[in-house]
Parts: sequence; structure tokens; C-alpha cells
Amino acid sequence: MTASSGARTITYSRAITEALDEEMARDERVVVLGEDVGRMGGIFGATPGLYEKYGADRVIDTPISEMFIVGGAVGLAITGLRPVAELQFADFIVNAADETLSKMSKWRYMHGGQFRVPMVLRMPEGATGGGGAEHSLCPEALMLSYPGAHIVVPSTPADAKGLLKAAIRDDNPVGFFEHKALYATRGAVPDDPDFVVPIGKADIKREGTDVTVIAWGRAVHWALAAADLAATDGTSVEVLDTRGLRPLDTDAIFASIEKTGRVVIAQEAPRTGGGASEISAVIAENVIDLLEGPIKRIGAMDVPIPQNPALEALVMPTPADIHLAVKELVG
Amino acid sequence: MTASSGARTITYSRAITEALDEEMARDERVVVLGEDVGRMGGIFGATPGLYEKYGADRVIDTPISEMFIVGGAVGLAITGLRPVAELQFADFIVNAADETLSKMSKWRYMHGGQFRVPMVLRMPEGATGGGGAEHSLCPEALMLSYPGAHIVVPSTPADAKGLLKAAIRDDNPVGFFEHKALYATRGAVPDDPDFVVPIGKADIKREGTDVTVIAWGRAVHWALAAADLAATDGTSVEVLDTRGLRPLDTDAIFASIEKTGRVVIAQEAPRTGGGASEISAVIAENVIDLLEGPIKRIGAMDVPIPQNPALEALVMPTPADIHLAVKELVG
Amino acid sequence: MTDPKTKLDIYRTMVLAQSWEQALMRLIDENLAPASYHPGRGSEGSEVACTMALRESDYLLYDHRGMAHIIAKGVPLVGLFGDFLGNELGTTRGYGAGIVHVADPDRGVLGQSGTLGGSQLIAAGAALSAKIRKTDQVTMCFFGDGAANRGTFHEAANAAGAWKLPLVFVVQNNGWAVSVPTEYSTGGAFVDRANGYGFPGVAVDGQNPFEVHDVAVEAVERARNGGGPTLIEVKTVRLLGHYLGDPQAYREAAERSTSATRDPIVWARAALKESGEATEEQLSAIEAEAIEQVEAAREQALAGAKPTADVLTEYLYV
Amino acid sequence: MTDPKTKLDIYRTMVLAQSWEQALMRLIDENLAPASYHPGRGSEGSEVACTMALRESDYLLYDHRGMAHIIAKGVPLVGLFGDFLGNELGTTRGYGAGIVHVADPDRGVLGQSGTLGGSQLIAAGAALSAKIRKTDQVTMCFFGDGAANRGTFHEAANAAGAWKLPLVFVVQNNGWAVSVPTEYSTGGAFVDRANGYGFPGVAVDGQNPFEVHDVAVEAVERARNGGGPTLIEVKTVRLLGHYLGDPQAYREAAERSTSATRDPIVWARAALKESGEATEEQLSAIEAEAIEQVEAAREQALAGAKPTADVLTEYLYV
Ligand SMILES: Cc1ncc(C[n+]2csc(CCOP(=O)(O)OP(=O)(O)O)c2C)c(N)n1
Ligand SMILES: Cc1ncc(C[n+]2csc(CCOP(=O)(O)OP(=O)(O)O)c2C)c(N)n1
Ligand SMILES: [Mg+2]
Ligand SMILES: [Mg+2]
Repeated sequence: MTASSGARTITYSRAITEALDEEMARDERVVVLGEDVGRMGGIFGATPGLYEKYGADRVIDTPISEMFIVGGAVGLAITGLRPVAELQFADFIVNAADETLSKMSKWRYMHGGQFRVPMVLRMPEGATGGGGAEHSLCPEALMLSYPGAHIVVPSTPADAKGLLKAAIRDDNPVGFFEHKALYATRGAVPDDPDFVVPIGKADIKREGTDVTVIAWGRAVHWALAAADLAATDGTSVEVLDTRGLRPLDTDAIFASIEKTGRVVIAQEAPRTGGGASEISAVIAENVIDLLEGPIKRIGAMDVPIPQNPALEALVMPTPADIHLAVKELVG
Repeated sequence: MTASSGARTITYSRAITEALDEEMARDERVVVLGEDVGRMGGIFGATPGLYEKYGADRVIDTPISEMFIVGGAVGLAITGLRPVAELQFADFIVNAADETLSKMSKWRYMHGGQFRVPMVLRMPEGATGGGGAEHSLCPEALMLSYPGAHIVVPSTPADAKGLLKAAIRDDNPVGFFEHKALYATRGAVPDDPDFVVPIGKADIKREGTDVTVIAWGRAVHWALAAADLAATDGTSVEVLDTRGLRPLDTDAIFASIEKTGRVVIAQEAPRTGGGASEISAVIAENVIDLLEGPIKRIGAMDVPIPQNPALEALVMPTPADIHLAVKELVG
Repeated sequence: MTDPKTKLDIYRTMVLAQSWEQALMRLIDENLAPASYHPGRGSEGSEVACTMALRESDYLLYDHRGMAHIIAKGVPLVGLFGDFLGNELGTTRGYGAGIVHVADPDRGVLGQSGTLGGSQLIAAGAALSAKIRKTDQVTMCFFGDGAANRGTFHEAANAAGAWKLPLVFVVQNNGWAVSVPTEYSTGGAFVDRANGYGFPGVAVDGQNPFEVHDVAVEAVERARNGGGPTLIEVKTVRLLGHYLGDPQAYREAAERSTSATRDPIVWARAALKESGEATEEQLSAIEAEAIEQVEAAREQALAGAKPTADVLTEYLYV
Repeated sequence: MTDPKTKLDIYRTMVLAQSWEQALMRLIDENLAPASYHPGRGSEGSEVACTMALRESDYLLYDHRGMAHIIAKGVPLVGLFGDFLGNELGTTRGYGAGIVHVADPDRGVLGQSGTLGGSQLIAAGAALSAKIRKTDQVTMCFFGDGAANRGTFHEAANAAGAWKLPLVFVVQNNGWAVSVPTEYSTGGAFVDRANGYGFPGVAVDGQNPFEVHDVAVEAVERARNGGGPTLIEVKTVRLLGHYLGDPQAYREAAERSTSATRDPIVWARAALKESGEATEEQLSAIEAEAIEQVEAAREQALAGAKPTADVLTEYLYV
């Protein structure tokens, strides 16, 4: 993190807008495209004002054509531009899966390094009550078995801004997951226009000594809430925010576990097949000897997200679930 | 496995054909669709003769429209038929990802159980030399975080036939991955026309006492070869074939680990983000106390599969890799 | 030509859908149902008039805007309220709420894909199914001008054209996909796309539901008789926002007020009176009856029990 | 109208592609290159004649069949052999082999999507890029009749039509997608689909490369001058199997022999002689020269070193 003189308190959503605005101003190759990103400013209000400022050539309202949004962005990226494409909901990654997992992620490698694919794919994610099985997902882990792109998931306004700026400046493709429930959250963000957060560096969001809770995106906040709960039991929880899934900062993870000897991994996605499983496997492969107990995963129930908000709430993990796992570990 | 009087030695590919043929004969609601499955009998020769026997209405050569193949099959399945759809290469699951992961897997749940989706999606998988990054994958794990469908991966002709028949008779959607490199392999298959292999039951393909190697699909054969190598060191390896990823037979896995205390999980997919990570996490969460060492994962390098067969070979895991992991575990 | 009785039926059903939607809005105001809904005011003309060309055994893939097609297909109102209330009386037994996945297999209502375009493929599959099973069922699939630009349409339309499937596509062109004007995001005209797949395309004014009905009847009959698919492009309007509470800052006042003059319910009422096919008394009676019917359904639906945690895994694996 | 010099250039390039393919077959016979290849014999007419309407700075998205478009765009033959041999002299530096991902950014050759249709989207993006960057580059995208039925085409064509992108789609309709006859899997005619996206479609006989060239030149000029996209449907033939060694049991002898009479190279040779635009000597000289050129490239390429394990991660992350 670059040092900065001042800082302002802004929302996560505003942080995204500022990152886009500043990078568009800095580099005219940066263009934004997606459904309703232009004149409407995005259905979650993350891109207001850009259309007015940069015009229809650089802020492109697309047809409802997710394959074109991502595949077209690859075409833009290999011909001299630096597109920031948006899928209106992260769930729609499955509507452009070949384009994301094969074209965006592999075009450079498949062609022997002859191209770079400097693009960012923004994907608003998460369950926020009533979205149902196709508008509520946190599908970050889908990208894991398709190497080639970074996977970034910010949890705070500062991270959102700093990571998005880093992603736009990065010559690799980046899958960038923003949590819809975080858009309205506020936090201090440095003023420095060159403030970037390096991709792939974990951040200890709270120090602790007894149990490490690993999380990213919204689950970081659940982990922090669980740490508060655990503190009342006299348990000291360290919250490690991976800030995404690739690159994975295994050094930071192993160092924290070395200190605590106990680990819970918390995610919003269903327990099975998510980032938590991957991180668990990395730990069990490399530092199992440091552990004093099982590696616990917290995630949503392994069911499609029901559309009824009351049922959705029953399916989602909670700080209490994380707290319980922590308690079980400290015995 | 139903007991059977006789058995014949046939190929894995023939086993698939027989399963389709017998189930089509038994139940006229069973229809087959996909690219070149009809008059050509499939580009890997897995569906010969069906078109001639059952006609163009039940053996449907489709356009090159993967979204239609899967999404259309969902339409067939909810209106009284039992489709067996084929994606010509398993890699193309990303060309029909919404249809597979959301429509096929979730239609029943999203609509409060008002429909059943009795369909099988056949997907020939795996690297066989020169297919490159988009025709060589084993993408079974992509389905893990999308509950709703079974994930089946047979390793032998008997399993191929018995599991495919079970899948066709099952009222759940099933993702059925056939390994292209196994099509020509031979094995004994029971004659009994009602021979089915229950979905979700692991099979101990070789008994052993020192190390458990967990695998599915082609990697089972690598595990068996590694077991031979290990035997020459005096190490007794148990090879547990999960036969797929969902349902996962955790009882069988835990029982084997209870016996051996050491585990290697071998898959063909890249090491990161595959079924091995999931199984590792399940073990580390539930039976970590039974382990005498780390949980080792063997998989392909975390790179897109290079098209050059010589490079592909360097990327793929081998029996020697599994053997080495076994040796490291027994110290 | 739509006969007077059918015209009245169309009017009755449009009014019923309108009343239902008004009652839903009230439920939302009262915080009894979640606010995520895409109001259908303006497109009842195409939804009702097209759907009424179907039989009960025919298949319907409705779209996300409004509920008029679902109501026209005969799904009980109690079930619809139950879906929005998220209770056991809903067609999805409490799973759905908000922009729902209504399902009614007995009436051929095959559900909805939450990702736009997904239903186009399922519709093509359902139509192929009818052909394979040699029934004479017709499938009708609704979607907006925005969803018409997803690749799913191409794959569905091509298969339908190649195999002459009994399928009627209804493109509800209301000029907008959320904030994006159709002409900005669309090359050519939807109606002209049909020809490229080898089947007829017909454009029709959605303000006039009787004309829409004529077109739909012809398309459905053609499909039923082995003549293959039809694409109907209905020029319609979105009287309200994309979603409830949409400030619509992207929309000019002039365009909104032009749209407002094209309300199919208002038009049909005037036309029926003008032609003498209905009297003021008849029309008022229809309207009063609709409100009564809706009220009764609403009351009944409110009594439904909320689902409990045990349903969470009930419909996952058989 | 294609002038005589260009006609000879087209002939020369077709013959070069044919000679190159023959040399590749020999490499495969000799077990020096992997056997997975989709021979291009029969479609050189469209590939060469269309591509030759482009400038070097224009973009090409070729397809999986044959290499004639790539050769016509000027990619050095050594690089192509290197790609099949999988050595460092390949355009992809040894990564590729078999049905390759040839790339040559300096000549606008943007690579290939191994999943059919993927290139259509990338082509639309490249064309949009030229528009945004205000260059006058044109993008040309080839694909077969089979790939034309993927939903990707719809999304690419719609965007191209909506924004009048400088994009030329070339549908190489050879009547087959592997074993499936085009008419079985396709509704309507490809050429008619263009109109639905608001741009012109032209059908042309691929046996006559000179006519194809006329059509392509017109389309490229229109694109360059802001007139938007064109879809060219070339009626062509697949003289050989889908892949090398394909027994083609699905194909009737009669259809195969009719196809055989439609070889564009044979046709062009006869036409050039007949019209007096070339003499037997000139044509023979072109043919001999092609073989020589190919031989020289082949020899050079065979000397390339095989890649080693260290390249495996070289091009993954920057
Ligand atoms: C694949 C997909 N992309 C985007 C969305 C988000 N979305 C829902 S409705 C809508 C606009 C649809 O416009 P149109 O099809 O014209 O229907 P209208 O709302 O105008 O009735 C969008 C973008 C979605 N649900 N699915
Ligand atoms: C998305 C996708 N589906 C299927 C395939 C497998 N495949 C490769 S070539 C081919 C046939 C293509 O037919 P066509 O587009 O007509 O081209 P042709 O081979 O006739 O030149 C198929 C099915 C693929 N590579 N990608
Ligand atoms: Mg619309
Ligand atoms: Mg073809």
C-alpha cells in the first residue's frame, strides 16, 4: 500500500467509481463496457458520471449479450485497449464462461505469449435478499481451475479502490468480484491518486493469537464480527483477508497459522467446491503439522439459493457460525 | 452391483453404447442428442448403430449449439422425456455453463419441486495428446459449487456401463464424464441387462494397508500403476475409486484412511480448484486426527494445457508422481 | 378475426392482470412482499392476447415483466400471491418470492430462467419434445427486446427453424432494456430475423390486443399443423420503470408521455365501447369483478404458512 | 472487377496453400507432425480471395479448416510449419501443434478460438476497437456453416449491426459440419440472416475465387468507409474428410464426386487459360515456384528446436 497524506471516508461503491474515473483519466486506452453502465451509471450505481465525462466511445452500454461483453472485451484488449467489462451480476459468469475461463484467461498462453490481455472483468456478487439461485452467487472459485487470470475480491472501500486501480494497470486479465452488500459500506480511502493495493497480498484485518479466520469479500466482515463474539469468550481471533483467490498469499496464511495453530475458512459460497476447499487443501498439504485441530470451513448450505429471503437467510452462513467453529477449535 | 451370471470382455466405449442401447430399448422416453451422435455414431464412436435402430426422432444430430443441446435437453426432460445429451468435448461445458450449472441443476429446486429433470449429460473428457487448452480438460469440479446434479466419472468398462444405466434411470440430472483415453480400454462387464452400479458408492480398486490413493476416471489407472511401483518398495497402497464427485462416499474414504493413516488424492485436472481439493478439505475437516502426514494432491500443472503433445506430457501428472508422493508419505 | 366474446375475454383478463398487479403493489407497500418486481403495465395486450391463443395443454415460457401471460394461462391467483408472499400456497410452495419462478406443469407453465434467454432454449426443447412425442402441443415463449439479443435466441431459433418445431416466439419490444434504448443496442429489426431461420416473422401493434390475438391465433395454428415456428414482434410500451422505484432518469419526459398514450387496456376499453361490442355497464362489471376476484385471492393467500427450514433440502435430490 | 494481376495473385496464393498442405500431409505421414488437421482442400477460393481484400494492418480471425486465409494474410510459411512441428520457429514458439493457434499480431492475425464461435466475439471486439481508436482497420472473421449456428454469432452480429462496426463475416458453407449436413441442422439461409441485423448479406460461389474477391473487396471497402458490416456466404466444398483419416461413411459417393468437380484451384486454372489471362507456362511456373517455396520453408522449419519445460510457465502471468 502506497503511503498517502490524507484520506476521506467514502463508500465502497464510490471507491469503485473513483478508481475507474482516475484510471480513465490517466490512460485513454481504458474503456468501460457492460449493461447499463453508461447513461444509467450501472444498476448498482457503481459507474455514475463516467458516460457524461468520457462519452459513448469509452463508456459503452452493451446489448444483453454476455458472451459479447467478455469475448468482445478480449478483442478490445488484444488490439490496444484496456477494457473494464462488467457482468451485471457475477452469476452471469456462467453466461460467458468460455469467454471468461478460456478466452480471457488463456488467449495469451495459447498463442505462445504473442498477445497480452490487459482487461478487468467486474462482477457484482453475493446474496442480498430475494435474488434467488441465479442472482445471488459468489462464483469466484469457478475461475480456480482455469489458470491465467487473477481473482480479486475486495472487502473494504480502500481495498476496492486500490485493488481495482492495480487490476486496471495490470497486464494480466483480472476477475474482479465486488460484493453488492458492501457497496453502501463506508471506510477511509487514501487521497493519493497513485494509491494502489498490490494484487495477491493478504491483509491481516485483525490481529489475534488463538485462531486464524481466513476470509475474503463480505465474509471478512462476518469474520470480524465473529472475532468480536469470540473476544467475549476470551479467545483472540486473527482475521486474514486473502483479498481474493489468485495469486494466493500462502506465506501470510502459513505465518498466521504458525502463530495460532487453528484455522477456520469462511466464505459466502456453498461449502462445497469453493475457495475455502482450495485453501484448506493448500494448508493440509503444506503445514498440517502446525495444526492443533481440524480445518473448518464455513459456507452457505449446499443448495441453490432460494428466492424467498427468509429461506435465503437460513442458507447463508453467519458470524455465529464462524464463532461456533472458533469455539469448537479452542475446545 | 447386481449379481450377474456371465460376463464379457468389452471396451469402455462399447459399454457406453450398450448402456444407451439397452436403456433406449427398455424405455422409449430415452432419447439421445448431440453433435454427430447420429449417423456418424459419435466422433469417438460411442453411439454407433443407435440412429439406425431408433431413428432420427430418438437419436438427434444437433446443430453446433451447445446451449441448445443442454438447455433444450432440460426442456425435453421437464416435458416427459429422458434425454441423454452429449457435449462433444467435456471442455464445452463452459459453452453451456448456465444451462448445465443453473438450468439443468437447479430447475427443479427453483420451481419448488414442481418438475423433475431426469437427464444425463455425457461429456468425453481428458488430455490425449494435442487437443490443447480447449479440448483436453477434465472439468468435473466445475459442477461442485452448483448443487443439484450428480457428478459421475467411470474408470472401467463395467463401471461405465453400470453407472450410465443407473444415471439414465435416475430422476436427477447427472453430469457423466467419460475419459477419451479410456474408450479403447477393455474389461469384463456383466451380461445381466439390469446390471447397474449405484451412483455415489466408491469402489476399492485395490486393497492396501499403508497409503490410500483416492482417484476417479483415468487417474484410477495411474493410481493402480503407482501402487505397482510402490509394491516394489514394499509399500501397500489402497486405491479408492470415488467413481465421481457427487454424491461423495465419505464413509468409504474415511474407512480407508482409518486403515492407512496416509492419503494421496490424484486427479488429471490442474492441481488447483479440482476435486482433489474438495476431498482434501472434507478429510481435513472430519478425520484429520487419523492422518500421519500431509494430504497430498497430484494433478496437472496449473497452466492451460499446451497443444504441443510433448509439452502436454510435461504438464500431465504420472504414476511416477503418485508413487513419489506415496514414498514421501511413508517416509 | 377475433370475435366479440373473445374480445371481452381478452379485456377481462387484461383487467384481471392489472388488478392483480395493483394488489401486489399494495402488498409491497405494506411490506408483506419483497419489492423486487418488474411491473407489467403496458404489455398486457401482447401477453394476454398471445397466451389466449393457446390451449391448456400447450406450453408457456413467460418472461420477467408482469404476470398477465401467466394469468391468461389460467394459473390461480392465490398461487401467484403465494409466490410473492413466499408461502406454502405459492405455486413453488414458498421457495419463490419477488421476481418469481412461477410453475404450473398441469397448465403447461414450465417456469422461468432467471438469466434472460435461458427460457428460449427450454422452449425449443419443449417444442422438440412435443414433436418427438407426437402430441399437437404448441410452445409459446415470451421475451423482451433486450433478451432477444442473447445468443440463446439464435440457437433456439435455428433449431426451431431447422426442424419446423411447433414454437411461437413473442418478442415484446417495449423500446427499452432497463436503461438502454432498443435502437442503441440492436442491429436491424427483430421481425426480420425470423426469415434468416426460415420461418415467418410478423410485427404487430401491442396497443391493439385484438389484432395481436389474430396474429397469435394464426401462428399457433400454423405451429399445431406442422407449419413450424413464427416470430411475433409486438411493439409495446413499458408504462412504468424497469423495476419498482426505478427513477428512470435515463428516460425523457416526452417519450414517457407518448408511451402513456398507448395503454392497451385504455385502448381496448374505448374500442369495445365504440364498436358497440360492450356497454359501459358490462365493462364496469368486468372491472368490479376483477377487483373482487383479486381481493378474494389475496385474502386467501395471506393465510398461507411460511415455509420452514426443512424445505431447504426437500427438492434438491430425488 | 478483379484485374488480371490480382487474379494471378489469387491463383498463386491458392496454389501455395495447396502445396503447403501437401507438404504438411507428408510431415504427418513421416510422423513429424501430429495427425490432427482439418484439410482445407476445396475452400481455398473463399479463404484466399476474401483475405486478399484486406490490408496488412487489418485484422483476421481465421477458422479451423485449412491454412489458406492465414497464408494469404502473409504469415511466413516457416512459422506455420513450426507451429505444426511444435518448435521454436512456430508463430506460437512451440506451444502449438496440430490444429493450431497461429498468431501474428504484426500482420493482424489475432489467433483462433478452439471452441467454434469464440472468434466471432473477438472479431466484434477487434472491430469495435478500431472504431474506438478511430483507425480505419477492417476485421474479417471466417467460420463454417456449423459454427454459424452458435449463439456467439448472434451476439457478435447484433453488436456489429447496432454499431455499424467495420467487420466482414465470411460463412464458409461447405454443406457439412463434421457428419451433419447443413440443411439438417440449419433453419433458413445464412445469407438471409444478415438483414435481420441490419446489414447486407451476399451469397457467392466459392468455386469462382475471382467473383468472391469482387464481393469481398466491396464488403471491405464498405466497412472501411463507415458503411458497417457485411455477411458473405460462400458456397464451397469440403473435398476431403472433416479431419485427416475421416472415413466419411456418412457421406454418399455421389455427393462427394459432385463436390470434387467444384475445386476452385482447378476452376481458376482453366478460367485463366481460357480467358487468356495466363498461359500454361505462367501457370506451371507459379506451381513450380510454390512447391519450391514450400520446400525451402519446410527445410528451414525442420531445423527449429523443440521447446523445453521452462516455457511451460513463461507466458502465463506477465
Ligand atoms: C443473462 C442476463 N443478463 C442480464 C440480466 C439482467 N436483466 C434483467 S431484466 C433486464 C432487461 C431486459 O430487457 P428486455 O428483455 O427488453 O425486457 P423488459 O425488461 O424491457 O421487459 C436485464 C438486463 C439477466 N437477468 N440475465
Ligand atoms: C463450441 C464447439 N463445438 C464443437 C466443436 C467441435 N468441432 C470442431 S470442427 C466442427 C465442425 C465444424 O463445422 P463447420 O463450422 O461447418 O466447419 P467445417 O469443418 O465444415 O469447415 C466441430 C463440431 C468445437 N470445436 N467447438
Ligand atoms: Mg424491453
Ligand atoms: Mg461446414
